[in-house]
Amino acid sequence: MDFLDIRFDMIWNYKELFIRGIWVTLGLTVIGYLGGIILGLFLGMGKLSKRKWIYYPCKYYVDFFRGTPLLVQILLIHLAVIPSIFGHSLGYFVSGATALLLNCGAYNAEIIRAGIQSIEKGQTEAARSLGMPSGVAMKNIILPQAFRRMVPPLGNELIALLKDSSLVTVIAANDLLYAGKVVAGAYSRFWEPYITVAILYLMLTFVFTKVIAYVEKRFSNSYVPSQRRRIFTFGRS
Amino acid sequence: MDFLDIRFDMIWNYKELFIRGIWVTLGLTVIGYLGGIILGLFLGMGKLSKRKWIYYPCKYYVDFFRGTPLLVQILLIHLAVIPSIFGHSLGYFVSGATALLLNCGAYNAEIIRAGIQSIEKGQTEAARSLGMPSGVAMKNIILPQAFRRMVPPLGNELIALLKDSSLVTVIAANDLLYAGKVVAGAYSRFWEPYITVAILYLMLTFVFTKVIAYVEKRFSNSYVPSQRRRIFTFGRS
Amino acid sequence: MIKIEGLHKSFGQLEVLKGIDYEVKEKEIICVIGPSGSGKSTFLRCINLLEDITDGAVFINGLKVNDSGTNINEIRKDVGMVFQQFNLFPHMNVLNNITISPRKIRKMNPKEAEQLAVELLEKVGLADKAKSFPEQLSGGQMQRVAIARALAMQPKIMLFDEPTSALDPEMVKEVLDVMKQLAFEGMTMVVVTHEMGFAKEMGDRVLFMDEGKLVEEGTPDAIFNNSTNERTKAFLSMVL
Amino acid sequence: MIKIEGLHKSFGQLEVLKGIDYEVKEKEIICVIGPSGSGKSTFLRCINLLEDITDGAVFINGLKVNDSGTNINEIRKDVGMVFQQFNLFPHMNVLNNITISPRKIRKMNPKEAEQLAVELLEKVGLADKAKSFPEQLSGGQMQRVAIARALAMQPKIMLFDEPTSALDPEMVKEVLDVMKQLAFEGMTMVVVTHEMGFAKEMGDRVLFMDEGKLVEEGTPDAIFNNSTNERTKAFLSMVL
Amino acid sequence: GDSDTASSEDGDSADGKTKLVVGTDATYAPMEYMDEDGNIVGIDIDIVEAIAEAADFEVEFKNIGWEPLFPAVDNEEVDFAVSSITITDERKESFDFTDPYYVANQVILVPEDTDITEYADLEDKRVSVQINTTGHIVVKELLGNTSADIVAAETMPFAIEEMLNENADAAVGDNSVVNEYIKNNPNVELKVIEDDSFEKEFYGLMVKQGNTEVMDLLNEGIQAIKDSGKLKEITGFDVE
Ligand SMILES: Nc1ncnc2c1ncn2[C@@H]1O[C@H](COP(=O)(O)OP(=O)(O)OP(=O)(O)O)[C@@H](O)[C@H]1O
Ligand SMILES: Nc1ncnc2c1ncn2[C@@H]1O[C@H](COP(=O)(O)OP(=O)(O)OP(=O)(O)O)[C@@H](O)[C@H]1O
Ligand SMILES: [Mg+2]
Ligand SMILES: [Mg+2]
Repeated sequence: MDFLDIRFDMIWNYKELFIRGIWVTLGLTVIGYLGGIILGLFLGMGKLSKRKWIYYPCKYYVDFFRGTPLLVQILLIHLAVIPSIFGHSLGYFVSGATALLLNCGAYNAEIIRAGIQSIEKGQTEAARSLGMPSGVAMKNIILPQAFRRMVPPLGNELIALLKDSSLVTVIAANDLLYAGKVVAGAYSRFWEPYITVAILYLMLTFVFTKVIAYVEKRFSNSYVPSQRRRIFTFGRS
Repeated sequence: MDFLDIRFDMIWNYKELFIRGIWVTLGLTVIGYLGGIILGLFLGMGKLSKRKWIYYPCKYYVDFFRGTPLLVQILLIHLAVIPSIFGHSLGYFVSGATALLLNCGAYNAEIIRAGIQSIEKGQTEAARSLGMPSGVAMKNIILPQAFRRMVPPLGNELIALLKDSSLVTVIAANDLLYAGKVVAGAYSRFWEPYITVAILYLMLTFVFTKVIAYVEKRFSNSYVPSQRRRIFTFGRS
Repeated sequence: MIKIEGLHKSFGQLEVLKGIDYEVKEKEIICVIGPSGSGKSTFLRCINLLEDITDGAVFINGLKVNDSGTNINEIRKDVGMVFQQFNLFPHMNVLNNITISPRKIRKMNPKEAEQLAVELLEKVGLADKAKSFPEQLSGGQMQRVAIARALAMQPKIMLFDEPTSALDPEMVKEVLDVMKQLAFEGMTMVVVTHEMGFAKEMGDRVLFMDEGKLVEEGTPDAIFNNSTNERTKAFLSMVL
Repeated sequence: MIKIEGLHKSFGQLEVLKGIDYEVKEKEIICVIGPSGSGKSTFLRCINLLEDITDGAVFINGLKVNDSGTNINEIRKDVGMVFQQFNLFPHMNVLNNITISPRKIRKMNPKEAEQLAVELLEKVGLADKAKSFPEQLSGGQMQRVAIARALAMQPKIMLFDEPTSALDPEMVKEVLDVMKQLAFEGMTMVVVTHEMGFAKEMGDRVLFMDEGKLVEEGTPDAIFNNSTNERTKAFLSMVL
Repeated sequence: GDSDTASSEDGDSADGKTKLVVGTDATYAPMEYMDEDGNIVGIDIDIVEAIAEAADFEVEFKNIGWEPLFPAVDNEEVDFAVSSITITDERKESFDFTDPYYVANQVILVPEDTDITEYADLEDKRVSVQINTTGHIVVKELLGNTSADIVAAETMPFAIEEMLNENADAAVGDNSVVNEYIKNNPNVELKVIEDDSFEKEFYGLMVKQGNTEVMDLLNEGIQAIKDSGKLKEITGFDVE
């Protein structure tokens, strides 16, 4: 392949594939992430439970999903788990989103567990001594404080998930990397499509990083509202 | 596919592929990791440099490799970079190890940078005021202390790399996951091969986790040697 | 009002409370003194079950606290607690710190809860701090908010665990003054304290604890001036 | 021995040293006093270039320190420095703390370096601590090791930046005693200190700094007892 | 209709024609691949469309990927599969196949300067194939099931690239795909070796076992386009 003879026209010809790829990648990331936070919340709290029948399933779940490669999980879910449960595939998007969600949930569980554990015991005790049942104390007192400490690691997790979503390309999901693979296969040229894919991912991670930095700033330091800035201001402010 | 009719004999038939797969996975992980630590050391120190022509290349390198998916990097390196440089492929192992090494280097760079920065300024000042040139101070005073603080995150990175090494399967590397894929394809059965692969990865991560926990224990708390344990004792001790 | 029978508490192997019997009557001010590690905090925390009780029983208003049939959250509504470290909720302003449990637990409507909070803040002398956040307050102010917060549940009993020992000396008085006012209003109180002045002045009874046991109890005068117990005398000679 | 000419130092916009001229002669003990933030540490740190010099010059033994042609590491061999926070190397035992720079910089062989270290440890009264690690020492012991470590490079000048202010009171004396011994042996010393007793007793000259300027300098007697400068008097009335 | 669950019952289109969902792996130019607008096109696709027209049903193509294609048929996610699937005895154990509609044979693609002349020469060589295709199967027969000299790439273009990059000495694949590659890359110096030891292969449409309804419909269509010459028009040769 001649290094100097760069043909980005072939990217242009397939631009729709790339545009769809960006949407699929974003969709998988967002669904996997939001689902992963909800799942992680339950798993994380489960790992804090004193009841063994809650604790152990949560622990083994987290250990399994953190102990095996995401790629294996994607293949298992797409080719074995979903067909076994539903009798047929539900398509790459469902499989991909499910695998990312289940995986992300395991990582988020550890973040959420650590965040909850980082809140001083006195906060729970104060809440309980005011007569709050533990669920009420968790929801109103512990989680709002713990959430702040979770923001930075949850931000990292989002970036990681964005990049990991590229693995769904192995189950023929029409994500961003898949677009690159199709072009590479069609023209037997590799620099242009993969560099394009890399740049598009870089742009996505850049945007995500900026958003996360904003959110982190918003939730840093002080709880005093006057010291906080608004992230997005619409109209006059 | 019938869930209850499990046929692990087909795994047995392909056992050589799985055994080779374990070795390839381990080889890629170890080479990628050790190379990644050396590379990360240079990059991490480069990112601490005040000289812009050192700082910026290191920063952009790290940003690129942390901002794009490893899978894209593997494909780029195997199909574009190495053929462009050498005129031909050097095989999946070289491509895979290179990609893992370059990727791991970027992540380790951040760990190493943070570790070095975490050492109190007074240590450098004391060393410099004793007449040590900055290289000598870095090697004898800063790095040995920083290393201790890097052990936990570097341990996490090793586990992450072990799992990430499964991505080389897309360039037809004979790694552990590849063995699973070949069996799955040969029999059109998915539960057995992928569960086998998952269990083997779980075992590997388990072993790695234990080794890391030992190393962390060895390097935790105190510098006073009598309080430390030996990890491995050979013969009488 | 509070009845404690044969209270034992162990942390693992360590027996911290070794059989305590006591009865607190309505409107009494009980001051608990004793050396560090003697189990004073543990004693207080067993009363509202912040620590599981290993053996024995605690009754509040005749209800057994450590009974699986008892709804501990119901009992805690009647028992306010103030901690050494204040434990205000840092993510809520003073008003919300005070109104959160009336709203969530007593299902008070927000308007009513706010009115109650404003009254309580006036009582503790912090009417102007309703919109402040804990991090904007001094230690003494935080502790007074903590007292107001506990009062917002309209408890019948208040437990204080060294409420002034995390405070700078100049802030101790403002907190003790609030506690005195509460005492005058007839609140039943159990106060673990190192402030011997407060114990002498306000205590109806003083309990001296040592090594998990109730060594001596009596009026402040009996304990501080006329004790014949060697351990009590040794302790008092150190702290007075 | 040390000559300072028109020394200016700024951190960004903030001018911390506003033109200082001074000369330290051989075997002199110079004590630098002044209020917090007046620039004493910065002054000391400029001497061995731990801070870049914004303007002016520092000469040590006639060599200009802030000159691109000067090998600063060569100069630093002659200038020992002791910090407030000790800054011992926590990952090395006391012996290695002391021998590391002779071995690495003076290329002394390990045996020789160890012998030197043992001598120095005897001098600072810590011969039995050679194999201890910093975390096993008290503050006063750590500071004495730090002094021994600086002496191991056989410097001609020693700089001390408040060497006793991070110490518990009972340990101050053991460190000051070591410093006094050094002074008797004829070491040139520049000591930033809050220990006015040491300054009075040991100082050949006392420098009073305020707001980045050398306000007054003279013998201890002149500064402590006969100063006519208002700022000096105000400062001394506060600290004495 | 709901494209996720496919069957002839619920897949009827508005004008009453049966609509069948067809799975494929669109990475196998020229047989089936994605054009620049993301449409699935190719020789196989043309043939299926001709069959559909002849047998009067509608088709909707879904890109499933090669490996997932088999469970997709089994699970009735698709009604049948077209993807250059060779009819083999092994596959017939799990699936039903229509009458053959295409004849193919494996060919060996090698660099022009190679010493390989026939299939048997590959025995001590590295050979690239598309993973889990017929090419992979025939090479496994020669080199062994678990040979490390088989480079099994994700797609045929990638397998050829491995050979071009000298990661393999030869590539083995279907004649149609290999010929297409050579057509598109006239400058690349390669040659194609045909070998009689490769058995002729017949492509069939793959249907879930026992689904005679779809099977009959497809066979009817295939017969019709064979008779009408339409098939020859598309492929350029007859299938007996
Ligand atoms: N959660 C716990 N786990 C184990 N031991 C505990 C725990 N809480 C308290 N202890 C131990 O119980 C003993 C009594 O503690 P407690 O806090 O009740 O003492 P105290 O009288 O309140 O002391 P202080 O005046 O220092 O607050 C101590 O030895 C303490 O170490
Ligand atoms: N690295 C730095 N960056 C910015 N400002 C600094 C820095 N180091 C010192 N300063 C500022 O320079 C001024 C003088 O500091 P310096 O430490 O020299 O004072 P000092 O006389 O030693 O005070 P102290 O007695 O508290 O040690 C202070 O206002 C300080 O905040
Ligand atoms: Mg206590
Ligand atoms: Mg200073």
